[in-house]
Amino acid sequence: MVTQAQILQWLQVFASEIEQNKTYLTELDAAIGDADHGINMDRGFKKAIAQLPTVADKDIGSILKTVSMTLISSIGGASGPLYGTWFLRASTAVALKQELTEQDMLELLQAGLDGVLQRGKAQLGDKTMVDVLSPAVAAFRQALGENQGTVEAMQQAVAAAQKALEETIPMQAKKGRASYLGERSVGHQDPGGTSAYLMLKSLLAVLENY
Amino acid sequence: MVTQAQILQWLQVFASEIEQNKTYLTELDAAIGDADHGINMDRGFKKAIAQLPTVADKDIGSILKTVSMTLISSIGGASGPLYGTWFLRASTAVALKQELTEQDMLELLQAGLDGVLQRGKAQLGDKTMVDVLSPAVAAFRQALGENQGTVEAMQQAVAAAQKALEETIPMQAKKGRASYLGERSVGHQDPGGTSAYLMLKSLLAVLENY
Amino acid sequence: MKKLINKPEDFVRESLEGMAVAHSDLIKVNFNPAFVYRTDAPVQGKVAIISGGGSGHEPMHAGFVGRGMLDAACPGEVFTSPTPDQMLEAAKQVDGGAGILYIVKNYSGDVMNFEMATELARAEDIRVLNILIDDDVAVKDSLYTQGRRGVGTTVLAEKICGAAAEDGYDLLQIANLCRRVNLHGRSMGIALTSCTTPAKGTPIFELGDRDIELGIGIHGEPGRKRISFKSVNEITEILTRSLIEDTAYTRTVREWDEDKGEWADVELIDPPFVKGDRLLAFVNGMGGTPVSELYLVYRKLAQICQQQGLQIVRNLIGSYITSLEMQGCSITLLKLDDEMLRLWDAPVKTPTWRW
Amino acid sequence: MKKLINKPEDFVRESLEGMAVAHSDLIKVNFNPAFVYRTDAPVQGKVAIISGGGSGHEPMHAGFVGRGMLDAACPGEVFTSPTPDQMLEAAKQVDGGAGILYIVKNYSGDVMNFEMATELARAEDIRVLNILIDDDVAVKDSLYTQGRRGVGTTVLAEKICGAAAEDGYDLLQIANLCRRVNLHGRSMGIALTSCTTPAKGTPIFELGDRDIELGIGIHGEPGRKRISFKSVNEITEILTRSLIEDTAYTRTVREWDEDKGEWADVELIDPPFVKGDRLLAFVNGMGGTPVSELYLVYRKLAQICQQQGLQIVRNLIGSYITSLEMQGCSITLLKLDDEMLRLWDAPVKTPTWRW
Ligand SMILES: Nc1ncnc2c1ncn2[C@@H]1O[C@H](COP(=O)(O)OP(=O)(O)O)[C@@H](O)[C@H]1O
Ligand SMILES: Nc1ncnc2c1ncn2[C@@H]1O[C@H](COP(=O)(O)OP(=O)(O)O)[C@@H](O)[C@H]1O
Ligand SMILES: [Mg+2]
Ligand SMILES: [Mg+2]
Ligand SMILES: [Mg+2]
Ligand SMILES: [Mg+2]
Repeated sequence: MVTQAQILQWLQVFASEIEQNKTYLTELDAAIGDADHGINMDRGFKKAIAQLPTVADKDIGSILKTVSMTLISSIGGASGPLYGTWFLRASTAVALKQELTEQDMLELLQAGLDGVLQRGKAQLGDKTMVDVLSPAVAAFRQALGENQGTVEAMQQAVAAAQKALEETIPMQAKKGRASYLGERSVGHQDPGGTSAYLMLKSLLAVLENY
Repeated sequence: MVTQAQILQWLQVFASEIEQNKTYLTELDAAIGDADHGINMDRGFKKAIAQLPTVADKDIGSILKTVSMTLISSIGGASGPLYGTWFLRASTAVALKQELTEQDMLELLQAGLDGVLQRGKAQLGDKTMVDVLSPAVAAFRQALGENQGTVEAMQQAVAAAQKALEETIPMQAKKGRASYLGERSVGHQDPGGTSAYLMLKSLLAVLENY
Repeated sequence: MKKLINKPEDFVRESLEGMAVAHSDLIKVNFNPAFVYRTDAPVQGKVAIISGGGSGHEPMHAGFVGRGMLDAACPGEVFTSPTPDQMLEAAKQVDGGAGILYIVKNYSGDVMNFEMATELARAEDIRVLNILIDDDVAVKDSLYTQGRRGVGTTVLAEKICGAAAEDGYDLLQIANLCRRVNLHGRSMGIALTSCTTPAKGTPIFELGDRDIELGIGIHGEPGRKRISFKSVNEITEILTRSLIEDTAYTRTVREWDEDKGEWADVELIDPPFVKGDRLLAFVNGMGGTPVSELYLVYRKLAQICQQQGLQIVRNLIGSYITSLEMQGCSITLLKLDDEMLRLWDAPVKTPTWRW
Repeated sequence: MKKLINKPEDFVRESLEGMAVAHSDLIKVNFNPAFVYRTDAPVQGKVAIISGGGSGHEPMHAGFVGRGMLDAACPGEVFTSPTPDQMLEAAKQVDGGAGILYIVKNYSGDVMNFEMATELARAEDIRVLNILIDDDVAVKDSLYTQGRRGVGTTVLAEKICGAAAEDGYDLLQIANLCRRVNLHGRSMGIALTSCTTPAKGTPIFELGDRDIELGIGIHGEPGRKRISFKSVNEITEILTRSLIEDTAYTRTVREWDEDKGEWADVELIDPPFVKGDRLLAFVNGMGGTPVSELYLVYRKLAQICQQQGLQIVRNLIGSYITSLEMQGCSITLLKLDDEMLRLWDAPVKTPTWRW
């Protein structure tokens, strides 16, 4: 079971991961985009964290919804609607819950991914966060099918995400700003994929340690 | 006697001195002005030289007048009116002459200086071309008083000009763009003084060699 | 980084505060969420035109708010598209009952945020349509990219549609007009230097002393390719030929379908220019380029157009859609018809333009 | 050096050629000697206003030629004052029989060339007066310098005097008005970066990464002093205080005395600003500064003026008197009276302004 406290903890850890990797994410975006991904994410998640006290005793769905609304109104750019939608759909998937089963977790992750796909229309191989989120959800699902628990499944998901993130390097971007670079986008790791990996990694860290 | 041919020769030599020192004069002006003195002078004297064939068989006054008109309409800046006026007054001083006596030469140099003084209102010590032209004329006059010939008098004039030019270095500018620098103008050689020195030096070279 | 700013994170807000006090006769600025709107909004019975995008492109868009042009502009962070709440609140503020057109530049961020805003507005029964500007021929295809970016034509579309709204056009007419302007406008730009966003503090890309970036985007996104520095005549030739020789461009965009109440995919095709076309020629500076240099671009552009039998009947020369202090320029050619020409000439009164 | 130019020596001419084709409805350009003039010149019975100066300050002056402003502008080489033949020929072209005012910025080159032009025009029985603009408070004294330079007030004087000429003022009235505008206008600027003239090809001065030049001239002449980089609020404070706290400034200038038919030395005194003054506040960009940053300057300037009891009743924000691609800004404050205010608001139609 994933507790409400763990979810709150995860958001804190993710936000501080973003803060620590702000320059790194921005440099990744400088190479194939417009050098703002870390700045955007950090602005958004700082605001989101500031909202957490107002929902500290709410259910997980409400917490994620609040995060979603804050991200939507403070990140901007491509990642704002995408992360905003990820959290919005995730919140709907676990509405009113105080703790999450393995199955709830799968639905949360799947709903978030579906939201990103619908909003951004990217396909696998387009060199976006989808390339990281999608294999992660698949790995999580498979692990559950093999009767593993949430922590193990999340370990599989993060391992898959990490591998997938590296695989964005040789890809040629077909969505987002990086797509304008054509072949010149090859050889660089996708910034949005990187922040998505950090999101999953933070979640795992919390599940393992709290 | 200074011949009409020597005057023509002098203008050629001066123009090529300017061309060779274009960057030097501009760098001097960059330090305490707006980095265009060499460029201005080169543009003007190139044009003046191009006009010489049209006056090749004219008297010295007409030649200098043509140079003056060309300079006035092609140098611009501070040096345009000043060199233009120098040549205009010089031309009037030797109107209709085909060759120049020592006395004519003195009058030419004095008239040029007077023109510059009247147009520019600079005083000795203001760190301008006046600081070079004025001692040169004085030295020329004194040499004539000591019964020296044109070449010798011109040697004195150039020596005085060279010394005076170096003495512009410690001066604080009080006229022209360099005056805005206040104390910061100290320690730099005056660009207009430098071109004036080249003018006298070219004249001497022609008198000595042709 | 040397900029006339205080703290990087206050830059956009303080710039808007400056605009607000400077132009209080023309515009008002709302903060939290940030948008700039006409002092006389809402104008009852008039369609409202709203645009927006990342900051750093000034005077676009906030400088275009006023009579005869935009009703509101939504500025994002520097080079970062604004958020749906800005667009929604702006819509509520300026809605005069005749509906709202969102003019959206085709960048994934802008598109997604404006789509969310459209959905939110529709959910609150505000009538909103959205038209995409995607005129940057530096982006060749739409299959393997996000599609062409919205650049110079945006400025022209905002003027023309703003005049139409003032003239009493209804929402569908204006949406159609805006789509038409976009289909007939083509742009491409080059950068001589990079630019530095306040938040990053260092140049967003590196460009060698002898290199220029051909087909630069307005956010400093790298362009079509990097080429060695050339004379303005050669640069203008490259840009102009890219515009003139561009063939029909086909892509699918999402527009809101009012009848079905949902998004619909619409296929659009840009017709290429042909001899005899009457053009509006727009030579735009990237922010750090002196206007004197833009006239050299225009000079060559005019020569080429004349040789090609294209007739420039209007022009616009200046820095209107910029990338902070970037040096460089872009050229936009818009084929005008009588209606667009009339609307272009119509009166305008904004912080940037008054005629 | 990366610039949008062909050959450095063709830069000024080609830029003028671009202007000529771009604005053929408003201006014509004469070459050899170079000057820009109104298409409808000479306007019979109207005083003609002519200005000029080195190129590289665009849009000043050529961009200000047209109805309600200048009749002609004489562009010199970059940062080099134009020559008397340009000014004389321009005078002949635009003389409508009511006389001509030369508006001259106080630089030794400009002053001497315009003085020669005045003498030449007078010799040909063309009635010419000359008024100097010397508003740059960065230059403290006039005893040990060339006197204050002419900067931002020039732009305002050309607008106000142009409107007066259109209104039917006679030559003496306009000369007096121009002198009054100059006496009530004060300016000062800073540079964040140097600039590169096409002919020199390298930056005309060096400025460290953390330095700014305080009191910069528009030709990149070094300023009052070099200080370490500061926030825009601090910079604006320094500039504004320099303007507001400037005491009466006395100097002697040469003006043409029509009665005596010769030059006369005239003593002039700038009265300092006092509480309650109504001001036109002009925040000018040096050419490479984004307009978004200028609004931060204006924001702080407006705060200070309010604290000081100075009332800003008009403003102008943009890059109008520039130094090529230099980054930086200047502030000009002009005390307005009712007459100047009315003339400032009067219609204008030039390549730069239309209202
Ligand atoms: N259509 C899309 N679908 C999914 N992800 C996308 C899409 N467009 C962009 N992204 C992601 O967004 C990231 C860039 O985000 P960011 O830099 O914050 O926004 P912007 O591109 O507007 O500056 C990319 O690295 C990519 O992973
Ligand atoms: N009033 C003056 N009288 C005499 N010489 C002057 C005066 N003003 C400037 N100069 C000379 O002109 C030189 C600068 O010429 P130049 O750089 O061509 O013109 P500008 O200063 O207009 O750029 C100075 O070095 C100085 O010798
Ligand atoms: Mg980005
Ligand atoms: Mg000089
Ligand atoms: Mg961005
Ligand atoms: Mg000069």
